[in-house]
Amino acid sequence: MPVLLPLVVSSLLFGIGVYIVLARRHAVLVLMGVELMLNAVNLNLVAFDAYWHDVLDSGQVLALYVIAIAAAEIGLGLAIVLLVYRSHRHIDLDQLRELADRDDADYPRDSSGVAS
Amino acid sequence: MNGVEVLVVGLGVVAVGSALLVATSSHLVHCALWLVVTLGSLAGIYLLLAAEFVAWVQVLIYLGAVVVLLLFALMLTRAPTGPLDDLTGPSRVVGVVVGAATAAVLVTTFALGFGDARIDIGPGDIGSAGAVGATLFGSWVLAFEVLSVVLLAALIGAIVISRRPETPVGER
Amino acid sequence: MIGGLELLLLLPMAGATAALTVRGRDGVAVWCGLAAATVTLVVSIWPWVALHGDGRVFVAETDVAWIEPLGIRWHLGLDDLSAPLVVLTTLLTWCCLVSLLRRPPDCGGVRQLVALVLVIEMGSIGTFAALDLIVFFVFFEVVLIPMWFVIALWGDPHDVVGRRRAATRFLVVTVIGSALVLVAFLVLRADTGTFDIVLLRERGVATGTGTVVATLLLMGFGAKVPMWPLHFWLPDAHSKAPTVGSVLLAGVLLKLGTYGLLRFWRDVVPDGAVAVAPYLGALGVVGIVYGALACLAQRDLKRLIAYSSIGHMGFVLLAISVLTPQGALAANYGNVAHGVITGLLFFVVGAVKDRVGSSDLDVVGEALYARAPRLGAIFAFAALASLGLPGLAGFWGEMLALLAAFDPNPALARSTYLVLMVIAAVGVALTAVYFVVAIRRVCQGVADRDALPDVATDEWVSWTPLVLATVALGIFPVLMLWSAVPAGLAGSP
Amino acid sequence: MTAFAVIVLPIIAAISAVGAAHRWERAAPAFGIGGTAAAWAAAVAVGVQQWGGADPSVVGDGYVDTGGFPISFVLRVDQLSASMLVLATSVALLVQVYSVGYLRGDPRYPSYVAFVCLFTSAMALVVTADDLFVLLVGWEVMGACSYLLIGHHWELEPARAGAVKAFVMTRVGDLGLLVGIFVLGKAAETYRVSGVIEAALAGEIGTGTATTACLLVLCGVVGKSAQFPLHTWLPDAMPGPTPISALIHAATMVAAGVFLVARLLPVFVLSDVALGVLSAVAVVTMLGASLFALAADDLKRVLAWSTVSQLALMFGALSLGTVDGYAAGVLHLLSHGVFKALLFLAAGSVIHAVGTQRLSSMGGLRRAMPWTFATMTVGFAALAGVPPLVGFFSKDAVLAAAVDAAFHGEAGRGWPVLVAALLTTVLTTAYCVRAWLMVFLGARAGQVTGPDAVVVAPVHESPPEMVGPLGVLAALGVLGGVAVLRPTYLGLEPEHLHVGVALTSIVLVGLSAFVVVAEWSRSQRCEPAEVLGPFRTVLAREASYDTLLDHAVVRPTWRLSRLTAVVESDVVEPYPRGADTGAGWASRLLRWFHDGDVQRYVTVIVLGAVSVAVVVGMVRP
Repeated sequence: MPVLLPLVVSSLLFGIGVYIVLARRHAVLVLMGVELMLNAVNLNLVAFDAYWHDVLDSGQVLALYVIAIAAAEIGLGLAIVLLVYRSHRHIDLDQLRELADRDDADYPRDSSGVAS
Repeated sequence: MNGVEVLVVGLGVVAVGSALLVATSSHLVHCALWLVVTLGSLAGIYLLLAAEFVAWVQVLIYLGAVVVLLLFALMLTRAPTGPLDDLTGPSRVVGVVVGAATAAVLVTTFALGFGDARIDIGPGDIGSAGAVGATLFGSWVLAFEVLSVVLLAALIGAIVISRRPETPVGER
Repeated sequence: MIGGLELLLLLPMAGATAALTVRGRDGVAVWCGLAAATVTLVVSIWPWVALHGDGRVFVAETDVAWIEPLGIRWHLGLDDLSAPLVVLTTLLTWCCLVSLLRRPPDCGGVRQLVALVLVIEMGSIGTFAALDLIVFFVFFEVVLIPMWFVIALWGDPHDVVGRRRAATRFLVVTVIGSALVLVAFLVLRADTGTFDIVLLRERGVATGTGTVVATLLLMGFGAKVPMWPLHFWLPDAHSKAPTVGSVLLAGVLLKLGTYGLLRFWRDVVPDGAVAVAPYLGALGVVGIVYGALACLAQRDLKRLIAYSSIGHMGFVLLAISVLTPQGALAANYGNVAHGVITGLLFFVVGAVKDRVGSSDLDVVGEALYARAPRLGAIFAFAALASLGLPGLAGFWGEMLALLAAFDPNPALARSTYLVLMVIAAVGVALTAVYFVVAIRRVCQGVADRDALPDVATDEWVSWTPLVLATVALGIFPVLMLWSAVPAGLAGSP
Repeated sequence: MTAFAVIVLPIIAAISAVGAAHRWERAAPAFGIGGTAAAWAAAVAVGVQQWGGADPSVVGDGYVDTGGFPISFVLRVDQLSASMLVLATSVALLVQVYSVGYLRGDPRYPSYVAFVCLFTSAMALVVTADDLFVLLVGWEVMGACSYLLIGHHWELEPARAGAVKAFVMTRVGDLGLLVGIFVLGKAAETYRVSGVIEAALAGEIGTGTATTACLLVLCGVVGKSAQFPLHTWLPDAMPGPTPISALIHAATMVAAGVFLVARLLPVFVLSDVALGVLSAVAVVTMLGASLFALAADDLKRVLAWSTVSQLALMFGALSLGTVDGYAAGVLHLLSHGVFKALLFLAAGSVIHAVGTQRLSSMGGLRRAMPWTFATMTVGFAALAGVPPLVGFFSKDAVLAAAVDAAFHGEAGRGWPVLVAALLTTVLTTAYCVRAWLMVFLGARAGQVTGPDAVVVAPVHESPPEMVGPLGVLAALGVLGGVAVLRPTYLGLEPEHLHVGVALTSIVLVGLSAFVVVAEWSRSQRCEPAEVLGPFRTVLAREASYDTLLDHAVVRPTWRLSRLTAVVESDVVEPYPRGADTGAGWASRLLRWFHDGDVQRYVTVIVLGAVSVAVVVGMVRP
């Protein structure tokens, strides 16, 4: 079996995951995109494990770890999504702009006079 | 092209195709279900790549736990069940370009690096639960224990984050 | 093993820690700091004495591995170039702490101020003593942040915004300067494979690389000195800083720049410096004349002294740029003389500012001779010393600088330096003009305002060492020149 | 060691006077007189030794290496130095005594005493130093002391202005001297004065170098001795206390310039150009200053201009470049020291009594102040060159040297100096007689008129501590002729009276005096200078030279300084401000991207990663 076969599949999955993360507005969908990307990585790990015939099975073990961490991540992600939903009544990423760098007027004025 | 390869190609096509549906569907619940298909076909590919244990873990955790959690998330955020026309944001063109570019770069890199290398799977290579378990609790045990701590931390974190605050955040 | 220089670094740190942690009233903390500073002062004199009659280039040298993978060594040592500057640093710090004893800042925080002053002392001593480029750079940077705090937090109480701006401007300009210095160091390392100054001197640096390094150092240290036209941070920083800040800034921090330039141009890239030396000399001379003219138009005493510092540093830069042993000697003499005299001037002007609330000439008023005779007399004394009156310290610095410019390194165009010398001499005359005009405006005249409290005992204690040093260096230039030729200076081109 | 004591003793006295000021206010004069007297005794001891023909005594052998030629801390006293030492300390001692009366009750007496002592010490250093840099130290310390002393009455505007002017003008000249020392030192390969002179005598200094060095040294000399074109500070220094004027004019400050030229004459002789410039300066200054003295209405200003003119006479003699010229210049310096000290102290006595310096407000003081009258008459007569007073003989020597040079030697310098000296003789007599008449004769005291008339009460003779020094100096003025005629103590040939020259000068003095007296009578015993007509106004304004300097130098400097301030605030300051603003704008620009759209952040991150991968992939095939 050409090693390229699983690798191409994983690359395409990764690209689709990227697209989902970048373009979809719903936070849960974005989490799905992240899952796709993680799975793409897993596929790579497993494929290379098979390719190298690793005696320690490090590729597979690492894939297992990734799966475990993905589970943890999805739990945390869910918690955050719920928190956001509770405070905003929606989870539309386009409208979540708390991270924006606001104007000076919104901050308590820094008395140093350094800026501006 | 032998049978295994045909199967891999087929499963790959299914995985990519359903992933595309995840990316384009306008039903949130459909997206989650198409994701199940993708992850499932990936589990199939794992099997064909002689990673038996990983494949079952994939089925158990991903298909079982993760997707259920996602569905819970949709339910708890009162996601509408009908089609939504604004699920994709205004940056879809950029997203397509960047996603395609990423995939292209990866494919190119792999193609340049492993042009015609082949995977030979012998009979002794099957990653049975026993074999993987032996290395997991042998060579990799330290990482395993650390990972358990990570999971515990994530669990506590999730509880702390999702706990209802004394004063509702929305009324701040 | 702890050598003498490590002791010099540890003592101020111990003093700073004690000042911050000791229980009791604030006065106790200042006494702790003062005790540390006194011991440091006493200890710092011995390397200088040890240099006399000793043929070794560096005294109190320690050289142990520090960060081996990068080839960075903990290499310290003092020679005739750095030993006087270390004594200058410890002396000025001592004077500053004495002045804090009875006159803590109104806004409080005297413990922290004492600690910061001691940290500045430690960093300066480390910079002067470092014989490894990275050690030098680390100490060079250590000095900056405490000074930012001193200016921004204890500066002019009437202008909070202005003092923070001045402090930040000081910090930004000098940090940009030290970034260029760091680049120069890395270029040296890439070219020669060592960070060690002694090794660099032995191995030599190719002329092309040397020119690049010399130019980078010129710009980097030039911002610190400050060399015209990079001087714009200085008047603000001085006029907003508290008295101890001004004294240390003028007396010690400016010297870090001239010392660095002299140390590296003389010891590390003497050949590369030939190509850029005339530019340094020209900028120095422009600084002399420009500083003097700016002083004439000043309405604020602290700014006036700040601009006069630009002029005096111009002489030092001119002396450095001639690339001869004589020039190095003149530059070092000018460094020490300027530190002592300008330190005294800032103390006196700070005292005036404390008494009347401002250093603006209109607010200070006339006839200090009548309103506070001893204060007026000390101001006039310091001003005369600063304008280069023979018999006082300032004269030898300026005279030797002109003399050095009269006879530059054979590799340099002598005619250029003759022109520079003549312009610098014009600057000397202008310096005389602005100081006598300042004396006339401040000290003389009709006493139409209230008398001021005259010099108090604690002020005498903190100023007398500087007065004595000014006179002693003026009458016995041997003090600074004794180790001139036998040791380090003979090694330059 | 004795020479060393001359320098150190006054310094000790100065420190004690200031140190004891707050405890024993009355002690300052005692410290001043004591210290100066001790220095005087030491100077006389040195003098006796040297005049006896001993070898020059050398004290100290320390030196400082400057990387070039070393600076030596060596004092060397020869006959010339010893004579100058004795003159300077004598005048200083008399001034200290005199000041007790003149400045009685002055609150600033301690600092005054200290500065006078320091002044004396600095002059002693100048005349004894055997190293040019050490000489320069004394030279400039003198300048600073004169600055401080001229500004003694710092609450008065003219005193402040005069002090600043004196300091700045002399310092400008000193810079020339400094560079001149560099040149001399490089040429002779030593900074030792004796070494430089040896090198000059041995012909090791080229003409070009000598010219450069001498012209530069002349800058310093011209500034210190108030010669054209840096001559105006000396008259403007007159607001200082009068004893200080005596000290500055007679034996220290201005005399140092003449001393230096006399010392370095072997170098000057190497360069015709330098001597020519020196003689031109001397001629212009000689005539101009005596003309200004003729029209001045301020007694001290008359004396100040006369000092300028007499110094020029000495420079004229020195510029002849002959042994006779050297002897005449030095002798005139010494005799001038005596009679000019006398004149200033006597003028101080008059001013102390009358309360004004204006000639037009004086008159008829001869009865009220008989001692002052007698001694000042001796002083004026000596200045005018009336035999047998000391000034007559020394001026005779100058004239004779000029005649000798004009007819038998360097005519190019001899003739101008001779003609100018003769004209100066006439003018000197004229202003001396004029001042003498206006102060002591004419309307009587108590009828003083004019805007400054503050003294209505009858004038009294000054106290003995002021008259005493006058008597001493007058006696010296009368008897000093002997010393001028027998200058063996300077190692010179005895002078003999030059009959033709002496007769000519006597005739000129007599004629001039006669004309002035006649004019004085014609102007109702008021102002003989009226005969000058409109020319008098020009002279009284001193040829508007100060205005010229003001327009040519002072104002442009101020304008430049204001320009610098403008550059500082409008050109330099905008750099940091601009950097500040620029950074603000840049941050605002970047903030536009930073709008909270998390997905765009990720887009940029991924794009960046992809780009890096692509670039790296392309760079490393």
